[in-house]
Amino acid sequence: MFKATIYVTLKESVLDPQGVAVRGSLQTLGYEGVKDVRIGKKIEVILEGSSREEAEAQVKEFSEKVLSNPVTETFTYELEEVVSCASQ
Amino acid sequence: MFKATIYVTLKESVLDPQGVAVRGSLQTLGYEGVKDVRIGKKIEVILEGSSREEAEAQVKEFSEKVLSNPVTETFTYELEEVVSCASQ
Amino acid sequence: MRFAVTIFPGSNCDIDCIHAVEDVLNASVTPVWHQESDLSRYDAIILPGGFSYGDYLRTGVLASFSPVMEGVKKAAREGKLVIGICNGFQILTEVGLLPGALRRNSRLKFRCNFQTLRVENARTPFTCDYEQGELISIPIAHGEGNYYCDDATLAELKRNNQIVFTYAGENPNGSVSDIAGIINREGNVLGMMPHPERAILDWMGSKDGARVFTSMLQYWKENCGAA
Amino acid sequence: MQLEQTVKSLPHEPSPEKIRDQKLYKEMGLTDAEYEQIIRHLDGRLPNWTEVGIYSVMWSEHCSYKNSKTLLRRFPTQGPRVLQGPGEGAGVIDIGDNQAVVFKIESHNHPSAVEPFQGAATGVGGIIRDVFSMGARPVALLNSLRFGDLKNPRVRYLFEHVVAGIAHYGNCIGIPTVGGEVVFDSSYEGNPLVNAMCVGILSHDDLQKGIAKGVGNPVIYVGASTGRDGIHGATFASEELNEQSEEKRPAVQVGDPFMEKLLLEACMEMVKKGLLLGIQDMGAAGLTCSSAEMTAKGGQGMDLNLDLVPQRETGMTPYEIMLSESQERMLLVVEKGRENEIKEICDKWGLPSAVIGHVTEGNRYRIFFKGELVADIPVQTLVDDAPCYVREEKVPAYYKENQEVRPEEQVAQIDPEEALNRVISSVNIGSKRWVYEQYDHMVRTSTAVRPGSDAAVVVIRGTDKALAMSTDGNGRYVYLDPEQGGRIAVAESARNVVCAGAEPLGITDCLNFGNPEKPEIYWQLSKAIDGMADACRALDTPVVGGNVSLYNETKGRAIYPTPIVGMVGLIQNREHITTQGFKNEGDVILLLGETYAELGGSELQHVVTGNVSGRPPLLDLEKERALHQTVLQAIRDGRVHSAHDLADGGLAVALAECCISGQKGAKVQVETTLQPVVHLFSESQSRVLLSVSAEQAEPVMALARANGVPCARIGEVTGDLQLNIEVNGETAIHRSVEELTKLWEEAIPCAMNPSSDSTN
Ligand SMILES: Nc1ncnc2c1ncn2[C@@H]1O[C@H](COP(=O)(O)OP(=O)(O)O)[C@@H](O)[C@H]1O
Ligand SMILES: [Mg+2]
Repeated sequence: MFKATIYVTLKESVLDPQGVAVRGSLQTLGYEGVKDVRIGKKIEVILEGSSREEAEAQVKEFSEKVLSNPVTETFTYELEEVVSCASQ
Repeated sequence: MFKATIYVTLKESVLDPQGVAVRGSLQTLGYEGVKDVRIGKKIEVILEGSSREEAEAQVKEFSEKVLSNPVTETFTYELEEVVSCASQ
Repeated sequence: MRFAVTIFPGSNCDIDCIHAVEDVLNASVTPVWHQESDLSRYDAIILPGGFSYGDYLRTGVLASFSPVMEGVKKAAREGKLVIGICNGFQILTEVGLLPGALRRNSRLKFRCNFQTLRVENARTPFTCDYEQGELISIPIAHGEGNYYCDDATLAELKRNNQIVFTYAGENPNGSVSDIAGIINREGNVLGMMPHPERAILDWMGSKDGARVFTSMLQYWKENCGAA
Repeated sequence: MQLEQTVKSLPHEPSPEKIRDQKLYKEMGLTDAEYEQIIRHLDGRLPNWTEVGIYSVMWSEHCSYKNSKTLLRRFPTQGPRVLQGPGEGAGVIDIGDNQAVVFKIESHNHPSAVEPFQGAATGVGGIIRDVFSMGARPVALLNSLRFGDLKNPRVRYLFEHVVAGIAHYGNCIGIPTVGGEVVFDSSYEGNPLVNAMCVGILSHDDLQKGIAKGVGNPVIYVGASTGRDGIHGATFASEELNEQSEEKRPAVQVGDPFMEKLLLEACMEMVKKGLLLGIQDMGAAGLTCSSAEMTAKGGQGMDLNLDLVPQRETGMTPYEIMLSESQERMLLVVEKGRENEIKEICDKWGLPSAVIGHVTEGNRYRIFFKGELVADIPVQTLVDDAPCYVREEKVPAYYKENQEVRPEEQVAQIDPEEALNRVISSVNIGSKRWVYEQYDHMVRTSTAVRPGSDAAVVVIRGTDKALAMSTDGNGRYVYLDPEQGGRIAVAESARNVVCAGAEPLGITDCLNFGNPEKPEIYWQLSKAIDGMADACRALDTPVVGGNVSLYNETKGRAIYPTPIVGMVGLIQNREHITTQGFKNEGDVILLLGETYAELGGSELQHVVTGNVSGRPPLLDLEKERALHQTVLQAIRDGRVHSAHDLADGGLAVALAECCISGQKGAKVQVETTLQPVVHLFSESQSRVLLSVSAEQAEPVMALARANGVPCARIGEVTGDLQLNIEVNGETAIHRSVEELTKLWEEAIPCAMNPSSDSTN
C-alpha cells in the first residue's frame, strides 16, 4: 500500500484571485507583514500497487491527466509506502 | 522574509465528497488500485517578520483563526526563511 | 421597525433583501457597509446572500472579520433579530454565532431551484407566521449549502428545537438531517440557505418567503415594539 | 516640425530589421502585405516589436473584422428606437420612460476549447463589462452553446466545465443567467461554441461612450492589475485550432468575478455621479484596443506611460503590458481635476486604479516605458485604416447535391410514437435543466419567466414593463441553406419573445463560422448575413451589436455555420407575460401557421440518419410578420393562456413540451395530406401553438383570419396527463405525459453518465 501526496499549484503567471483576496484580508486583519499568498491543493491518494515503480508511474500519470490542469497548474508529488491502511 | 506553507486538511471524521468524486473517476479511468482520496489545501504565504519566532507566532495565529475552520479542518505548517523574494 | 442589510464586497442579494423588506413590510431598511460597526440604530439585521469576498478560501470566512460583524455580534447579544440568508448563514457560522459549518454540496454542483421546506419550528421570531410542520416553497441557489456539524452538536440542535427549516423531499446538498435553517439557542439568530426574499410576490412563483419577514415584524411588535 | 523623440527598441527584443528579415510578424498573424502597409503608415519607418504587436492585435479579425466588415454593412442598424447601434461596447434601444435596454453577445470559443472552465467564465466576464461600460446595470445573462457528441468523453468534459465556468462567473457576480440554448452535433466536436450575452438597463442620461477627448484629460486605469495572461488572445481567437493551440495555452486567462463585481459597482457609482467622459472595457487586445479605439473615436492623440500601469508580475515588457488580456479592467477618461473623485470610489471598493496617461493634441498614439518612447503610431491607422478583405465566394458542392435529397423518404418508415420517443429523449430536445439548475437564474429577484419556456422574462422594477429575451440559431439549417437559415435564426428568436408576450426590439448576433479564406465558407457567411438582414428588415429588429468568430475549424473541418441571434423584446405590461405550458383543462389548442413536408435539417432526420441533408424549411417573412402580429395582439387582448413556437421536433415535440411544462394532457386531432410522421415532425416555420379558454377560441381565430394567418382548432387540454394525437382519425401517438417527462428530463443526465446506460 502506498500513500501519494500530490501538491497542485497554479503556474507562476496565472492569476490567483483567491490568494489575492486572502492576502488582502490578512493584511487588513493586521498581518501587515504578509506579502503574498498563493493557494493550491494537497491531494492524498492511498493506492495499492505491486511495486513502488508501478505506483509511482500511476501517480505521475493521473496527477498529470486528472488531478492537475496543465493549462494553469503544475504539480509535485511525494510517495511513501505505508504498512496498513484504515481507509476502505 | 519567510515563507510559510500551511496545509489545511479535513478532519478524519468529515466526509470529503470531492475526494470521493475524484476517487470514483480515477477508478473508472482504470486506476483500480486507488483506495482513498482526500483533498486539502496548500497555502503558501510570504511574510516579513523581524524574527522567526514572531513569524511563526503569526502563522500559527492566522492559520487557526482564518485559514482553517476548526469545525471541519485541521492544519499543519512549515516555515522557512527565504533570502529574497520577487513578489511585490 | 428598522432593518439593516449588511453589504460586504461581493454581496449580491443585498438589494433583493432591501426590496423584500420594502415590498412585504413597507418598513425602513438601510444598507450598511461592511466597514461600519455601529448597528445600534436597527432592530433587525439581515446578512444577505451572495459571494462575499468571492467565497475565496471558504465561504463566509473573509467577511466574518469585517468591522460590521462586531456590530452584528453585539446586536445578537442584545437579543436583536439577526437573519443570515445563504452567504449570510455561512458568515454566521464562520463568526460563531451559529454552530456548524456549510460545506460544498455533496454533488459538487451549484444548484438553483424551488425547494419544498418543512417548518420544523414555528415558534421562533422568524417563523411565527407559519404553521408548525407546514410545507412551503422557497428557492435555493448555492454551491455550498451542505450543513455539517458533529453528532453532539446535532443532538443539541434537536434537543433545543434549533432546527427551524428542513428540506422536505429531496435533500439538495447533502446537509445533515436535511437541515435548511437553524437558530441559535437564544432564539434570535437564524441562518438559512434558501432565499425567502425570492418568494414574496405572485409572479416570483411563490409567496411563501414573505412570512419570514412578517414573522419578524410581528415578533418585534409583540416583544419590543413601542410603535 | 516639433521636436520628435525617436522610437526605441528594447535591447532584448528582436530589432526592427530582424523582424523584417526573418518575417517575425508572421508569427503574430500579419501577412507580408499587412506588414508593408504598416511601414507605409509609419512613413517608411520599420516598426519595432511593440508596434508590430500593437498592429497585429488591432488588425486581427477579432478586433478589426477585416474579413467580415464589408458583409456586416448589409445589416440594418437603424430604427426609431435605436440609441446606439454597432460600434460601442453594446447596442442600446429605447424602451420609454427615459429607460433603455443595452445588450450584446460575444463568443469565447477558442479559449473554451483549450480551457473550458476559465474560457467560458472569462467570456461571461467580458460581455458583462461591455454592457456596464455603457453605463447600464446588467440584469440578465444568456448563453448559446454548441458541443460535439456527448458519447465522446472529451466532449463531456468540455460541456461540464463550460457550464461550470459560466455558472461560476454569473453566480458569483450576481447577475441571473436566465436563458440560452445548448445543441450537440458532431460538427462541433473539436471546436465548441461558447457565446455569452448580457442584457442591461440604462437611464438615458447615463449612456456612456468609449471615447477619449479633451486635451490634457487623464486616462485612468481601473481594476485588476496586469499580468502576462492572455497575451495574443485576440490573434488566437482569429486562428484555426490545431495541435499547437495546446501550446498557446498561456493565452488562457483566469477570471475573477469577485473583482468584476467590485469593478461593476465602482463604475456604476462613477456613472451615477457623472464623472466619466469616456469608458471602455479592456477586453480582447487589452490596453491596446481600448486606448487606441477610444483615441481614434475622439479624433485626438494619447500618451500612455506604462510604468504607471498596475502590474502583478515583475519584469513585464511594453509588448506584454500592451497585449496582456488580464481580465476585469476598465479604461476611463475623465475631466482633468476629477482624478481624486475616481480614486475615492476605487479605494472604497478596494480596486487598484492609476492615472496612466492623458489625451493629447494631434493623432499620435504614443507609448512610454522607463522614459523611452516605445511606440508612436498615427492612431487612425490602427482602427479606421485596418485592412479589409472581400473574399471569393463559391457555392459548395454539397449544396447542389442536397437539391436531390428527399428527407421525408428517409423517415417514412418510422412509427410516429417511436419517433416521438427518440426525439424527445435526444439531448438536443431533452430538458436543459441539468444546465440551468447550475445557474442562479433568480438573483436580483426580477426573473418572471425562468429557463424552461420559449424566452426568459425579466421585470423592470418600478414599472409595469418587462423584457423578454432569447438566443437562437440553427447551424444545421444554415449549413443546408445559409440564406434560409439566417432568416430562420432571426425569425425564431423573434417568435420566441413574441410567444412570451413581447414586441421584438432588436438583435445582437454572433457569427460563428469557419475559415473565411475558403470560398465555400465565405459564401456561407455572406448568404447567412443576407438572410438575417432580410429578416431583420421584415421584422423591424435592427442589429445593434454583435460579434464575429471565424476560423472555427479543427483539422481543416469547419463547424456548421452557426449565426446566433440574441433577441430582446419589450413587454408593455406584466399582465401580458405568457409561458409555454398548458394551463387549464378544457382550454382549446390552436395551431397557427401551415405545415409542409419540411424535414431537411430536422431533429427527426438527425435522429434517424445521424446526419442532415436536403433543404431546410422555407421561411416567408410576410407570413412570419403576420403571425407575430396575431399572437401578440391575442396576448395583449388577454385571450391567451399559453403560447409556444414550433421549432426543433415540430408539432409533436411542441405539444409534448406544452404538456410537460404545464403538467397537463392534450387530446389533438389533425387532418393532413402528408404522412402522419412527416406532418408531426416537420419543422415548417412560422407556426405557434396557443391554448385559450373555450370562449376565446373563436375571437382568436377571427383575429388570425383578419391577419391572413391560417389557424386551426386542433384539440384541447386535458387533465388526464395523456398526450393523444390522432392524424386523419387514427391514433398516431398516445403516451402518458409522465413517461414523456421522464424521457425528456433524463436525456442529458443519462448522456453525462454513460456508464449507467449501455444501449447504443
Ligand atoms: N445554456 C443554457 N443556459 C440557460 N438556459 C438554457 C440553456 N439552454 C437552454 N436553456 C433554456 O431551456 C429552455 C429550452 O431551450 P430551447 O429548447 O433551446 O428553447 P427554444 O427551442 O424555444 O429556443 C429555454 O428556456 C432556454 O432558455
Ligand atoms: Mg421556442
